[in-house]
Amino acid sequence: MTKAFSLLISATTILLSGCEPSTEEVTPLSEGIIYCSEGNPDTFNPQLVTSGTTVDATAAQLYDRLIDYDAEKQAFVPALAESWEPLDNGTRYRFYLREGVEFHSTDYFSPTREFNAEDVRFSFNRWLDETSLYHNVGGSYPFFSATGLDKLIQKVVKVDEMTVDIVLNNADSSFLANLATDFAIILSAEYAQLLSVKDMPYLIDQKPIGTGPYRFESFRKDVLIRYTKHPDYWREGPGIKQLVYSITPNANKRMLKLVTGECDIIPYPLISELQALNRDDIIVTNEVSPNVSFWAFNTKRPPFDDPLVRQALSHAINRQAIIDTIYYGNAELARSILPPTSWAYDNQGIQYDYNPEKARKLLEEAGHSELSINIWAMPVQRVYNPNARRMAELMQSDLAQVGVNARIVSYEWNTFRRRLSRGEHDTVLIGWYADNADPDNFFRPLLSCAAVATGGNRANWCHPGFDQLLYEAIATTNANERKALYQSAQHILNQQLPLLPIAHSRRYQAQKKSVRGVQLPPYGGINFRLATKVTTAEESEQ
Amino acid sequence: MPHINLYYKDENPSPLTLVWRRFKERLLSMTALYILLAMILVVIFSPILAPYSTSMQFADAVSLPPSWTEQGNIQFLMGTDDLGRDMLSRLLIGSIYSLGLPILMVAVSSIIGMVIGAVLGIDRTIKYQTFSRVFDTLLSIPSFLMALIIIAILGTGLFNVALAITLSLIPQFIFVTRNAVHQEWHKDYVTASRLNGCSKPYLLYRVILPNITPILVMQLTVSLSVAIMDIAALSFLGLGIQSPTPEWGSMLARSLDEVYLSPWSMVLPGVTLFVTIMSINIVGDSLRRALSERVNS
Amino acid sequence: MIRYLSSRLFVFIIAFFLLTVFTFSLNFFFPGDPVTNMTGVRTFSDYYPVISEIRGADKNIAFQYINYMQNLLSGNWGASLSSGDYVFEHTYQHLFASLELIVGALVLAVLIGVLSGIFAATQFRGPIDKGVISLAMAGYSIPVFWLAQLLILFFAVKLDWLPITGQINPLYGIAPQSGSILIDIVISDSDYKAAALQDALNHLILPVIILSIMPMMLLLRLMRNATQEMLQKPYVKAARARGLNEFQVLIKHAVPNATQSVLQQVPLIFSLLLSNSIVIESIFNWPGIGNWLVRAIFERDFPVIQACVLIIALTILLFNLVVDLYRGWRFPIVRQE
Amino acid sequence: MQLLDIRNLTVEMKTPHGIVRVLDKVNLQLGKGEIHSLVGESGSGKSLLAKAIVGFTNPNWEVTADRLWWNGQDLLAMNTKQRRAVTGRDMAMIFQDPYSYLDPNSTVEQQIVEAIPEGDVRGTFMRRRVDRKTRVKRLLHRVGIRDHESVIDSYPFELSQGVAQKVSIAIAIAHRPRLLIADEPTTAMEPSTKLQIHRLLARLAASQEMSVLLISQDLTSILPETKQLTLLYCGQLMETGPAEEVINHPAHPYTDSMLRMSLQTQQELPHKARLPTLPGAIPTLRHMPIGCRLGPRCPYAQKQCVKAPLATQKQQRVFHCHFPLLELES
Repeated sequence: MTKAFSLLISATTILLSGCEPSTEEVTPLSEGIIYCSEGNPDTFNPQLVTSGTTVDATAAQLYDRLIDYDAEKQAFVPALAESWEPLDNGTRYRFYLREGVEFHSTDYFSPTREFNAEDVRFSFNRWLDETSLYHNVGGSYPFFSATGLDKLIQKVVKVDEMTVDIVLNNADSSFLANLATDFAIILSAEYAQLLSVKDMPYLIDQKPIGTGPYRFESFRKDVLIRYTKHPDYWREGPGIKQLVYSITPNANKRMLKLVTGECDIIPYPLISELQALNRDDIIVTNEVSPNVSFWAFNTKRPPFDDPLVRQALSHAINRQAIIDTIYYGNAELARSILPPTSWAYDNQGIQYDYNPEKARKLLEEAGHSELSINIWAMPVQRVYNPNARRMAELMQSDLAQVGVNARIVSYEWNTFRRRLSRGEHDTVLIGWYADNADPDNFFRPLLSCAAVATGGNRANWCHPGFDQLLYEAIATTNANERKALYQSAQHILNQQLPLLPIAHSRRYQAQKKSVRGVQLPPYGGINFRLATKVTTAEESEQ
Repeated sequence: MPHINLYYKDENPSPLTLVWRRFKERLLSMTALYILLAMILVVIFSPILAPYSTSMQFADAVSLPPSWTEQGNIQFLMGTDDLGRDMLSRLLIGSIYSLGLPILMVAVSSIIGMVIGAVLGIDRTIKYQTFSRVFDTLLSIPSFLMALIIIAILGTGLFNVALAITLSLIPQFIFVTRNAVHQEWHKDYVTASRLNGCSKPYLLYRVILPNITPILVMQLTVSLSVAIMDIAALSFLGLGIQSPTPEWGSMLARSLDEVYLSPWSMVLPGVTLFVTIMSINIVGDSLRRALSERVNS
Repeated sequence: MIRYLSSRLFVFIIAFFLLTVFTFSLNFFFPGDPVTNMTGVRTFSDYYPVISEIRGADKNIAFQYINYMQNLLSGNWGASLSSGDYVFEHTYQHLFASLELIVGALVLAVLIGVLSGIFAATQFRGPIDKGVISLAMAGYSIPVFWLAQLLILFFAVKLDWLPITGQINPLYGIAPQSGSILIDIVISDSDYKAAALQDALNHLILPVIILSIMPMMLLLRLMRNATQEMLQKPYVKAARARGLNEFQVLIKHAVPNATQSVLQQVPLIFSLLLSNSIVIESIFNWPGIGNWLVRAIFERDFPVIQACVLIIALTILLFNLVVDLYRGWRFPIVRQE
Repeated sequence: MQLLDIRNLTVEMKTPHGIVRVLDKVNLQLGKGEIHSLVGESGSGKSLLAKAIVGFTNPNWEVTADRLWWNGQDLLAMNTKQRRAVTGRDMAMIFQDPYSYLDPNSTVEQQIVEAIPEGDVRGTFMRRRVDRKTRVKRLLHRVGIRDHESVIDSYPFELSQGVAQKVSIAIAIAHRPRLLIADEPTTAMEPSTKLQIHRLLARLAASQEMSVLLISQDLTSILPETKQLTLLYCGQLMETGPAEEVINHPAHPYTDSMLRMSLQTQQELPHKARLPTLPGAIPTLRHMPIGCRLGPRCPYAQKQCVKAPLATQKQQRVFHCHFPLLELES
């Protein structure tokens, strides 16, 4: 009894002594950055997904691409390919690869050779060649099928150890832009071979090997991902030793953790809250970002197969109120699916302004004076939509005014997307974030007939005329011609209205002042390649 | 003419009356009881009392503080939330889900549980001791966990949550009723009635029931506070009643995103929940106390 | 004692049997395919026919149950539907993480709750007693998730004393082995053990305190009522009349007897603690069983839900057994009942 | 000098229905080493009297007395601590239900050891333990438990009622009190056990020079060795005096009725004969008659009885009655 008692006492003293704040800076804390990400990655291979969370967590950190896109210069810059040239009227591209690029050396794989043409061939063939060994490992490649890249590329040819040719079926103006996206990453062919020998090919997406600035250390679902610095990185690497993704789905908690210093940097902050807090050790940055949030109608389901109904519902929504309350004014009302910054932008069509009277009239015209629908609201925050659930609540009361009874549906994110792909929804609040600067990126992955099959087309809308326009637009490299084609595409959209664009938001990120060098490329996730952390002492000097 | 009591006549109040007399003596318990009764009135009349509809959004009054603060507006007594909805109306209507629904759930589960418990209590065919021990042990699996399992089976939503909590409360009622009946059954006065040839239903309703009513009433209060807590906790976790339904727990959960912008939207539902549970607990505790005093005296 | 022990073990085994029957039947209640729910092998998988054959999906229920039990006891709890990991391997890490919180909270609750309960009993109906009891009533009634949020805002955000979520600052790089962070730090080869330990303790404080409040207040009230009741007992009065002072009377007679009666309620308190831990772990992102369960419900990951239910219930059953055995050993009168 | 000297002890109880006087000006004297029997039916306040003596009171009792002297010291003038010290040293009490007066969760040994004064135990640290144990054994022997091995480690609930009562006597006499108050120690016991306990008490009184105040419900269960006898009814003293005289020549109608009752239980009653009880029933606490509380039931009661009778002393005997049965010598 007394023994137990003394144990209790010592336990409490230990507990209490824990209260004292530590005074000295501990090294692992100053040599690492914690990024509080909003969710678990589905996989560690961005080829397999379109989800922003997975891309943020993997693409720029673990892997490199053949070429990168520099948003400032608005040009493609070399990465793993030192240079490239189009041949045969743009149906063949030759890439000269960089020498001396090391793959990650980890406790589960030690590379014996440097990066070469074999790796490029393997990486492309994985999603391109249905007969390749790894094609069926991990399932589908939604980005490549939605953009048609898998149909565009005929084959990847190894010219010599350090030269690769990519042969296209036809010339495509968006080809290079797609190559520069976060999805076209380079894997290690040697590692893949090793795994197939071990008969564990699936590990390639779970324990990744790449050439990127960080290498994979560990992953605990719902807790964290740990990366360490790649010591032999081929270009300037990070100034930190460790990068941790602390998985925090709750936006409010993310913000509080930033305040308490448990996060160094967070995505999708609650801007208004941070402003209310007014802390001088936290910086909120924002950038223009090519995105759109929209309300998609499942056109396969009646009554949403009737454009009249879709138009009526669109008139019922007070989008300006949404921008004021959900985005706190930090977004622009969307007039088209394309953001105004895009060169193909066009807003000459009909405007679906807030007009309950008209909405009711249109509904009666369509023969639906009483309507019961559901609104699926995604459970996560995205650049384009900081709070879909709340947006749904707003819309619910707007809809009630025109006699439409709306029910809000939400599931855990992965379940949500799975069921969405199956088309179980009536309408859904979701959005899109461009992967590259090409306007095509807003159309084909979202609204093409091909995207219906891959599940990217949330409206399940297949319009042959519209599809035709899209294919004509990518077949030509003439900018004016393309612009005209995209404008007519936007006109069709505006009339058919498979989805109602709501807002183009700015991209926000909040971080501690001590974190430097984190890049937010406009067409990609987050990039920690040059991230460093300055100590408090250094900070005060500046 | 005033009534004069000429004879010594010892009244013979029922056990419940005795407990009630003791209960009345304490100011605190009466206060709690009045609060509780007021809350129940609010549940019944909330549609009349609420000044606005719960989904009505005032675009020009978003995140308005309560009226007693400087920025407040008397139009919105308790302020508005981030979508410009009147807090007071939401709290009032919310009582239907956060208090009314639990009362209904407890009512249903108590009827079912008590009937089963009473039958088990007088049934002698099962080997009593072992059965009761095993039952005891299984009862210590928390009702919240049971509710979670049922939700995992049925999915979330108002009806499913109500069903889940109702089902999870039943075992407690069975247990308490059975034990109480069982204990009374062995007392001499029941034996005497049995020897007089009373039928089992008669025994149960006329002989045993009056004597175990206080215990059952106490269990009702305990279950009610558990039900309120469970439904709020489930909604808070996002597994219960979903917003925009103004259930207090879900209001609390959604308020977390604007704690700094509108702290009242977090404080008000919390305080309401707290006061409700507290008054139920005080009533329950006073009952327990009155009960033990009656037994002791 | 032997008889008592065997009877309690018997009860435990029966309860365990009923529990497994329950979790087994859950497979059929959950939406979807029972074999998938049991094993985590989806119906469109190549393995499904094989697994379904092994599990005897077409045989009778008794065979399936026995098969289920064999798998259960040999640690084959299926694979998670959402991550594909083997459930059993992750169960104990989550369990230990939970136990870390629960044991901490229990110790704190017992320490403070019992001592102040006894103290309140000695001041029966005095101002201190009334104050303590009102406080206990309030503490017992406060919704735990609300309290957690208030304390987070105050201690973590406003005062910046304590961290909010997780077990430790992840930059310390402590690899999870047992799941209990304190143990993991001790067995790790980190160069910063002391700092890591301190950081981990900092992370423990808030959830442990919040988790402990409700059981603490309950214990306080129970202990105060029981001690007070014992102080009225004839043998206590007799001891007083024999000239024992109030402290001796308390320590030698009132407290042990009060403990005996309070111990009866302890399983109830423990189950309350566990159900609160589900909420608290979710709030604090603590990688324990409760958090896992809630996520699994969101993700409809039935093998994991089942494992969590089984583990939580089993923990409670075991705890009950231990408390029962302790009572029987320390208080022989209990065996007489 | 009397060991215990009580004059006009009054105990008032606060009840929800007002203050009730449960002991009304009771006198009691007790000499060294004498056995004094206190007899009264239930509700007579006899246990209350005993509890008032040892200070075993509830907060809602009000105890007043002209004199409550123990060995020349005024117990009422002491504070709780002093009083507890005195009673703890000099007095002990045993009760009707031994189980409820023994801690159910301590062994017999622990409970007896606790009662042995520290000063009695000899030797250094380790030896003291042994010494304590031998003392426990000796005490058990003294109360007539020969089989101490099986008893010493038992818990109270494992003992039979007789043994439990013996244990509580052992606890009571562990510190060699000068007064042992036995509150109906044998009620509801088997006759043989009853006899054993009675003999034990008588022997202890004789051998230990210990006074015994034996409280019982009727005259049949008083000790033959009783020297003084006191009868209480409803909190009022009826009669007190040397046992033999009181029994042989009862002065009070109540004593007479009690005596006849006890005789009657030993003889066979004729068919359909009336029981020689007093008419009526014992009044409840709330409805105490004024004056002589026996009044409404007394066969000899007259008008005067609404006033409480004063004490009448005749030699060593004292009784409170307006119409005593005994011829009074003027």
